[in-house]
Amino acid sequence: MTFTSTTTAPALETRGLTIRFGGHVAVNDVSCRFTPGTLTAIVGPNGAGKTTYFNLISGQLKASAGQVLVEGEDVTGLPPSARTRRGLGRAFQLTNLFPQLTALENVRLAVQSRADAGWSLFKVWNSRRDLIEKAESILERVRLADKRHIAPKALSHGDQRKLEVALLIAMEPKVFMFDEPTAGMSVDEVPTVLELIHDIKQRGDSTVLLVEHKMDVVRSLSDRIIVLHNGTLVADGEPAEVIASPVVQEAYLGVEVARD
Amino acid sequence: MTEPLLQLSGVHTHIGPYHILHGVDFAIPSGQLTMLLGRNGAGKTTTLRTIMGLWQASSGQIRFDGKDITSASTPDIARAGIGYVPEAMGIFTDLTVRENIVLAARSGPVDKNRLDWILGLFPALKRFWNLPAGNLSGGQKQMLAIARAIAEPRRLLLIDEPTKGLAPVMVRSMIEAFKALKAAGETILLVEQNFYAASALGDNVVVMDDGRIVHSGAMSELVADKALQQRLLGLSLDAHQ
Amino acid sequence: MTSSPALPFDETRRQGGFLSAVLSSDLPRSRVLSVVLLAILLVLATTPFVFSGSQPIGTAAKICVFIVLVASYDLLLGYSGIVSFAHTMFFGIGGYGIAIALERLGPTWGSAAIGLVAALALSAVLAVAIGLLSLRVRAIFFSMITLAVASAAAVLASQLSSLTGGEDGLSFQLPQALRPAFRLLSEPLFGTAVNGRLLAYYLVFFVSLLVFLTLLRIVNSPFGRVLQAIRENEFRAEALGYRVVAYRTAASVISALAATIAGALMALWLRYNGPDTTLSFSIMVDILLMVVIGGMGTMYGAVIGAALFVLAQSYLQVLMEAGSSALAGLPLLPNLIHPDRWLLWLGALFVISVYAFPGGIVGRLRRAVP
Amino acid sequence: QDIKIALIAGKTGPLEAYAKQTEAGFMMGLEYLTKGSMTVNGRKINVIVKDDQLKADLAKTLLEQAYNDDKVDLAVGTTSSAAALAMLPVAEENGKVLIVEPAVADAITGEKWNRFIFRTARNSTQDAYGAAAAVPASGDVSIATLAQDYAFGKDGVAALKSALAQIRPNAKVVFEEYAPQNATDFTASAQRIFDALKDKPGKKIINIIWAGQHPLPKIADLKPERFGIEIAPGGNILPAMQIYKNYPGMEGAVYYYYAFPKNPMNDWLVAEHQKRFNAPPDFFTAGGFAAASAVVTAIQKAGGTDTEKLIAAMEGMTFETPKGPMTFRKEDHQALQDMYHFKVKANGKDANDLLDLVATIPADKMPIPVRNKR
Amino acid sequence: MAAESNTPAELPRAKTDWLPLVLIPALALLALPFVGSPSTWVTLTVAGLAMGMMIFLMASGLTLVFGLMDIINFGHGVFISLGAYATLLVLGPLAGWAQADSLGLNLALLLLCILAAMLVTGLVGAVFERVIVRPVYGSHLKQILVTMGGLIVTEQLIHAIWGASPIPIPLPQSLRGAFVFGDIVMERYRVVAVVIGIAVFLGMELLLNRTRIGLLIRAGVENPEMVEALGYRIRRLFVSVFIAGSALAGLGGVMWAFYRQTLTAGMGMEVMVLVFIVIIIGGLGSITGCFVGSLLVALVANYVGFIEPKLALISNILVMALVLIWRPQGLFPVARR
Ligand SMILES: Nc1ncnc2c1ncn2[C@@H]1O[C@H](COP(=O)(O)OP(=O)(O)OP(=O)(O)O)[C@@H](O)[C@H]1O
Ligand SMILES: Nc1ncnc2c1ncn2[C@@H]1O[C@H](COP(=O)(O)OP(=O)(O)OP(=O)(O)O)[C@@H](O)[C@H]1O
Ligand SMILES: CC(C)C[C@H](N)C(=O)O
Ligand SMILES: [Mg+2]
Ligand SMILES: [Mg+2]
Repeated sequence: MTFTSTTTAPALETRGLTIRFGGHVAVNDVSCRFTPGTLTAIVGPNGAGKTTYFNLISGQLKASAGQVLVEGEDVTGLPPSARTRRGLGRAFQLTNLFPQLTALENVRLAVQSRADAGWSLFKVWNSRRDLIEKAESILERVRLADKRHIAPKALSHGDQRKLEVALLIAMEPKVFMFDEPTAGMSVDEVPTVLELIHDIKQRGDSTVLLVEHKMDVVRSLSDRIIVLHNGTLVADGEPAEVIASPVVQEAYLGVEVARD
Repeated sequence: MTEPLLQLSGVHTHIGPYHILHGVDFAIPSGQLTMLLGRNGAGKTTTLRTIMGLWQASSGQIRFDGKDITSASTPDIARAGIGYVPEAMGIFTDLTVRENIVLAARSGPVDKNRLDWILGLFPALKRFWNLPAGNLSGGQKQMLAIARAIAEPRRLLLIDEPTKGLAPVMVRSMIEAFKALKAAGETILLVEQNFYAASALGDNVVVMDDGRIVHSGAMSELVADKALQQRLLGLSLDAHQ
Repeated sequence: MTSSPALPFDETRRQGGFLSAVLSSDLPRSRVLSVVLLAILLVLATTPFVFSGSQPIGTAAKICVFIVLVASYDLLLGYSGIVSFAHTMFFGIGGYGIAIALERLGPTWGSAAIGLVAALALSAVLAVAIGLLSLRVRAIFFSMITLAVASAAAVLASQLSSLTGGEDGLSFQLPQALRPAFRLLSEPLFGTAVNGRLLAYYLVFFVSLLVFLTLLRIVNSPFGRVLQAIRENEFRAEALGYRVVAYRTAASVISALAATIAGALMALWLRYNGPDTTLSFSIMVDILLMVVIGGMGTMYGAVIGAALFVLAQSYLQVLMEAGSSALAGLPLLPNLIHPDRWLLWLGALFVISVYAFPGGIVGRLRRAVP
Repeated sequence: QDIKIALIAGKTGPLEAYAKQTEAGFMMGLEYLTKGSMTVNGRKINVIVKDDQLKADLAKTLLEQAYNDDKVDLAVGTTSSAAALAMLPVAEENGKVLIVEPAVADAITGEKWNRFIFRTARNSTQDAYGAAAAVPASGDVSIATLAQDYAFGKDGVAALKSALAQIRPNAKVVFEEYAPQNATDFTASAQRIFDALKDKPGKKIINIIWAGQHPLPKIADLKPERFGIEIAPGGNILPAMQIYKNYPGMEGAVYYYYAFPKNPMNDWLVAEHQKRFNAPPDFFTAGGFAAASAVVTAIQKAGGTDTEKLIAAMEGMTFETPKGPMTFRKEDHQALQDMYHFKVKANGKDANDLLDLVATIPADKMPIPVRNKR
Repeated sequence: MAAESNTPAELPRAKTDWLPLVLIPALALLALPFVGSPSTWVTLTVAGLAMGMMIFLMASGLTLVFGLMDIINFGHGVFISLGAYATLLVLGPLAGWAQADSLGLNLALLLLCILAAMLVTGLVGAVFERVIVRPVYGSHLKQILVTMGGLIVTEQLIHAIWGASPIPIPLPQSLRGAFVFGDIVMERYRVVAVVIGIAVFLGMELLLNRTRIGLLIRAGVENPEMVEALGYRIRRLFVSVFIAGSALAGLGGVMWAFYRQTLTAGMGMEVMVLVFIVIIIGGLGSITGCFVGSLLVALVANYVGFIEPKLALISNILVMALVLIWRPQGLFPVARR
C-alpha cells in the first residue's frame, strides 16, 4: 500500500504540536497528518516523546503550542472525554484499567460509552443486552472470554495488556492509538493482537497509530513510519526506507542490534 | 556440585481462594543467569513474589544460601541479599529519580563508581535526576527500576520482564549490564518474554506453565532444539527477533 | 491454568418479574439478607400498630429518614468514591427549608411545599457549585474543603439567627392533618388511634421508601455503572469518553437532593429543626459509620446500617442501665457500663464494627449464603 | 400511687459537668425537703433521669416519652437552652408542667413561653441586671463589652444595655466587641477594646459575656491596667472561676456562690455536699436544689399532681431555696431571685475559696421586664 | 543515615521554592496600612506569629501522620487533650514549682510537663496504632471511622479518670503577664511558644531532610511492598512515626493547655478543623508548609480580627480557599496522592 496525501481533511492532523515541561521540550513542533486506512508506526528511543505525543492528541496533556485536528475540526481545547467522543481512541502503555471491576465490565463500559448510554439514569443497566453481548464478543476476540469474570487486579500482566487492547477495540474509534500493545505479551499471544490490528487496518476507514519497539511487528504491519527523537519528528516515510536511515540505525536500533 | 544459591522445592502458593503455584521445584546455581519463561498467566510473577515473601507459600520450601527463607519477612529476605525488580516496576512516582536511587542503597551512600557506571548505562536517568520519577517515560521508568536494583551489589537479583517497553538500543545496554553483573559474581533470575534477549543471556532456563515447572535445563539446549521451543513456548526462536 | 471460580453471581443474568423491576434487578442475593430486609420493611410498615408508646414510632421514623440519608450518602461514597463531609449541610437545608417555611408562612401544606422546593433548589445550586469548583482537585483536598464548607454552613446557620433561630433552632406547627390532635378515623384501628401523628409517620415511611427505590434504580442504571468506573479509575473513565466532572457533579446533586428530602422529613417528624439535629459533625460521622457497617456500595447496606445504628443509639443507654444495675456490687465494671459512659461503648462500636464487617454486613451476608 | 418526675439533662457531651450538678442538687433537694423520706403527701417520689445529650430533638423526644410512655406528673429540665426551647411545645401539647432548670435563654419565659412552663433558673436578663447592679451607681462609667458573635452574645449585650439604662443610667456601653464563638486568640479584640476605651473619662470597664472557655486571662495578660481599664467577668462555675484567683480585686455579679447565702438550707447543702463529694456545691447544684424545692412546695400546696391545680398553686408561689426565697412571677412564671455582687479574694485558703461578698442584690432591686405574650 | 549520596557533581540540582516563604512578610507589610498604628501592628504581628507557632506545634504531629503517612487520624485532637491532661501528672506533685518566682524552676516545670505529656501520648499512640489504626492502613474511610471511635473512647476515658469538669491549671509564675515596650505588648508565654516552635520545626526539618526517613515514609505509603523488598522494615518505621506524631500532639497539647489555662477533654477536638486547614494549606506532609501555613492562618486571624472582626469567623476558610486557588496542591506539595 502506498502513502498518498489526500485533498480531503485527514482523519487526524497535528500542527506544530509542542509541549514543554519547564525547560524540557518533550514534543517539539510536530506536524503530521494521518489518513484513514493507513497504519502509521511511531518509533523512537525511550523518552523520545511518543507517549507524550499521544497524550497531547488524546488530551491527557495540554499542548504548550500547536493544534490537534480531528477530521479538520480543531479539538485542541477539548478535554479527553470530548475528544474520545469525536473519534479518538487510546490504549495506554502502562496498563490502565478499572482494577476491581470484572474484565467484562471493563469492556462493557467502553461499549456503553460508544453507545452513548451513560446518562440514562432510570433504566436498569442490564436491560441493554446488546451492549453486554458486544462486550463478550470482543473479549472472545482477544482470547479473554474464559476470564471475563476476573478483575484486572487478579489478571497476569499479559492478560491485562490484552484487556487494554480490548477496551480500545470496544470504543470503535476512527483513530486508534496503540502504545506498545504487545509489551509483556507472551510470544504465542502476540500474533492474536497483531491480527486484530491488521483487521482494523483492513477495514479501510480507520486510522491506526502504533507505538512499538518490536521492529518485526513494525515492519509487518505499518504502511508508514515516523520517527521521533528528542521530541522532534526526524523521519517520515516508507517503512523500509525509514528503518534503513542512519538516525534509526544509530539512535534507535544501535548499530549492532540491527540483525534479523 | 555445590549447593545452589536458591532452591525451591514443592512450593505451592494460594492467593485468596485461588491456587496459583502447584509444587514448583527448581534451583538457581550460584553465579549464573537463569531465565524463567512461560506464557501469560503461567505463574512466573507469582513465583518471584513468593520468593520475595510478598506472597506466602502455603507449602513447600524455599532455601537461599543454605537458609530456609520460606516464611521469612520480605525485609529480611531483601537483607539476605536479594534484589527485586517487580513486573510493574514499583517506581516511587512521588520521589525524584535521585530519591529512588538513594533509597535503594540501603547500606549507605551509593558507591560513586557504581553510580557512574549505572548512569552511563542509562543516561536518561542523569538527565532527569531531580524530576519526580512519575514523569519519566515508560522505558525510562524501566531503566530506573533496574538501576535501583543494581545500585548496590546483591547476591541474587530477581528481575521481572526488564526489557518490556525498551527500545532495541536499550535492550542492548540492559544485556550488557546483566553480563557485567554476572561477571562480578552476582546471580540472576530473569523472567523474560523477549526470547532474543533471553537466549543471548541465559545460562540456564526454567519454563513454567499453569503454575508448574515443565522444563528446566541449559539454555543452549533449548536454543538448539526448535521442536522443544515450539512445544514449550508455542513459537520457535526464528519467528521473533 | 487454575480454574478461576466465577463470581458468586452472574452479572449478565436478566431477572424478570415485578420484584426485580422494583428493585432494579439488584436483588439481595442472599437468603439471610432478603429475610432481614423484609423483616425491616415489615416492622417499619407496621410499627404504629404493633408497638405502643412514642419511643418505638419515633425510632422507626428516624430509621426511615436515616435510610434515605445514608443511601444518598452511599451514592456519593460507595458508588462514586467521593468523600464529602458536607452531606449534613444538605440534610440541614432540607430541615431548615421546612422549618422556616412552616414557621414563617404558617402551618399549611402550601408552605411545606414552598419550603421543600426552595430547599431542593438551594441544595442543587450548592451541590453544582461545590462540584464544579472542587471535584477537580485531589480527593483528599476535596474532603477537607467540604469539611470547611460544612463548618461554614454551621456558622452561617448560627449567624442568621433571625431566620434559623440560631443555636436554639426552630419549633413549628404542622399542617392540621399531621397534628396529634387530628383524627382521621373516629374509631381506633387495631387498637391504635388513626391520628395526625400516624399520618405523619406514614408520610415519612412512604416518601422514604420511594426515594430509596429511586436511588436503588439510579445506582443500577448505566449512569450508576459509570460512577463506579469513575471511582475505580477516573483517568481511564475520562479517556473512555465519560466526562468525569459532569458525572460526579450529577451524582453530588442527586445525593444532595435526596439528603434534602431526608432533612425535610426529619423536620416534619420532629416539628423542630436546629443545628444539632441536622447540621452537626457528629451526625456526619454517624452517617459514615452507618454506610460502612451496612456495606459501602450496596444500597441495602444503608437499610441495615441505619436500622442497626439508630436502634443502638436509641437503646444502648437503656441496655447499659439494665446491665449496670445487674452488675451492681462488682468493682469498676458497673462504672464502665454506667449509662453516662454510653459514648465509650459507642466509640468502641465504631472500631469493632469496622473490623467485624470489613465489607459491611451486606458484604458478609452475600459471601456467606448464596 | 407514686409521684413520677422526669429529670432531663445533657448528661453526656460537653456540659456533662453541669448536668451532674443539676442531678445531684435535685436529688439532694428532694432528700432535704422530704426529710429523707422521699414522699410527699404520703406518695412516694419516683425520679426518672433522662440524658438528652444536649440535643434539642432528643430532648423533645425524651419529654414526649416521659409524658406519654412513663406517664410522669411533671418534668424538670434541661441543660441546653436550645433543647429547653424545643421542649416547650411538648409540655403544652401534653398539658403537663415543665420546670426549666438550668437553661437561661430569655425566650423560654419570653416569646416562646406557654402556661405550662415555669423556670427556677435565672434568665439572661437577670444575669444582666446583676452585672449592671455591680457597676458603681454614680460617676462616669464607660463599658466595653466582649461577647461571642452569635445570638447568645448579642442578646446578652442587649440585655446589659437595657439593664444599665434601667438601674445605672450613669453607665454607658461605648463599645461592643464580638469575637467568634470558638475564638482563642484575643489580641485583636483586646486591642480594639483598648483603643475604644483608653481615652474615655471616668471608670472604664470591660464586661465579658462568654459561655465556655473564658477569655479573662488572655485579656488580663495584655495589661488593661496600663490604660486604667478594669475587667468585670461574669459569674461561672467554680472550676472556671478558679482562674480568677490570679486577678484579685476584680468585681462582678454571680448567680450563686456557696459561701454567700446564709440560711439553714444552704448550710445543710454546703456541709452535706462537702461530705459527699468533697467539694462545695456549685451553680447548678443550687439550681437543681431550687427546682426540687419548687416541685415539693407546689405539690404540697396543690395537694396533688393535677396539672391545673399545680399551675394555680405555682403562679405567684414563693419557695425556699439555698439562695433564699424565690417567687414564680404570675405573668411569665420566671422565678425572681437575688444575685450577688462579688470581689475576687486576694488570697483564699483553698482552691475554691475565691470570692468576697460585696453586696446581695435583692430581687426587687432588679426590675426584670415581662416579655411573654399571655 | 545520610541521605545525600556522594553523587557525581554534574548531576542537576533541585530548585528551592522561595515564593511561599515571602508570603508571610508580604502579608504583614500589606496589613500595616490597614491596621494604622505601628505599635498595634507590632503587637498583633508578634502575637499572631506566636499563636502560629502554637498551632504549628499542635499540627506538626498530624503533618507526619496524615501528610506523610496518609493516615487520616481524626483522633489527633484527643492526643492534644491527653497531652494537656498529662501535665496534671507533673503539676500535682510539683505544684510549688509553678508558684515559685524563679524562671529556671518554672521552665524546668514546663519541660517536665512536656516530657510527661510526650511520654504518655507516645505510649497511647503506640496502643492506638496497634489496636486501632494498623488494620486499616490504606483505607481513608475506615481510618476516619476507627480513629473517630478511638477519639470517643479516649475522651470518655479522660472523663472517667479526671472527671468531666474543666480543670484549671496555673501558668508558671514567671510566664504570666507580658513584656511592655511603650505601646507594644508581648505576652511572655508566647515568647516561650516561639522558641519551642522554632526548635521543633528545625528538629523535624533536619530529621526529615538529612535522613531518609522522610523519603522512606513517602515511598512506603505509595508502595509498601517495594520498600520492604528493598529491605526496610516499613511497619516498624510507621509505628515509630505514629508514635512521634502522637508525642508531638502531646507537646502541642501542653503548650495549648498552658495557653488556655483550663483543661477540657474536648479542647483538642476544638482545634482540629484549624489543624486540618493548616495542613492542607501546607501541602499535606510538608513540614515547612505546615509551619508557613500555621503562621499565615494565625496572622490573618489577628489582622482580620482587628480590621474587620465580622470576617474573623471565616478567616481561616478564606485563607485556605485563597491558597488553594493559588496553589491547588497547597503551598509545598509533597506528594500527588
Ligand atoms: N510531566 C513531565 N514533566 C517533565 N518531563 C516529562 C513529563 N512527562 C514526560 N516527560 C519527559 O518527556 C520525555 C518524553 O516522554 P514520553 O513518555 O513521551 O517518551 P516515550 O517516547 O513514550 O518513551 P518510551 O518509549 O520510554 O515510552 C521523557 O524524557 C520524559 O521524562
Ligand atoms: N492478585 C491476584 N489474585 C488472584 N489471582 C491472581 C492474582 N495475581 C495473579 N493471579 C493469577 O495467577 C496466575 C499467574 O499469574 P502471574 O502473574 O504469576 O503470571 P505470569 O506468568 O507472570 O504472566 P505474565 O507473563 O502475563 O506476566 C494468573 O492466572 C493470574 O490470573
Ligand atoms: C446552663 C447554662 C448556664 C448555659 C447553657 N449553655 C444554656 O444555654 O442555657
Ligand atoms: Mg512511551
Ligand atoms: Mg508476570
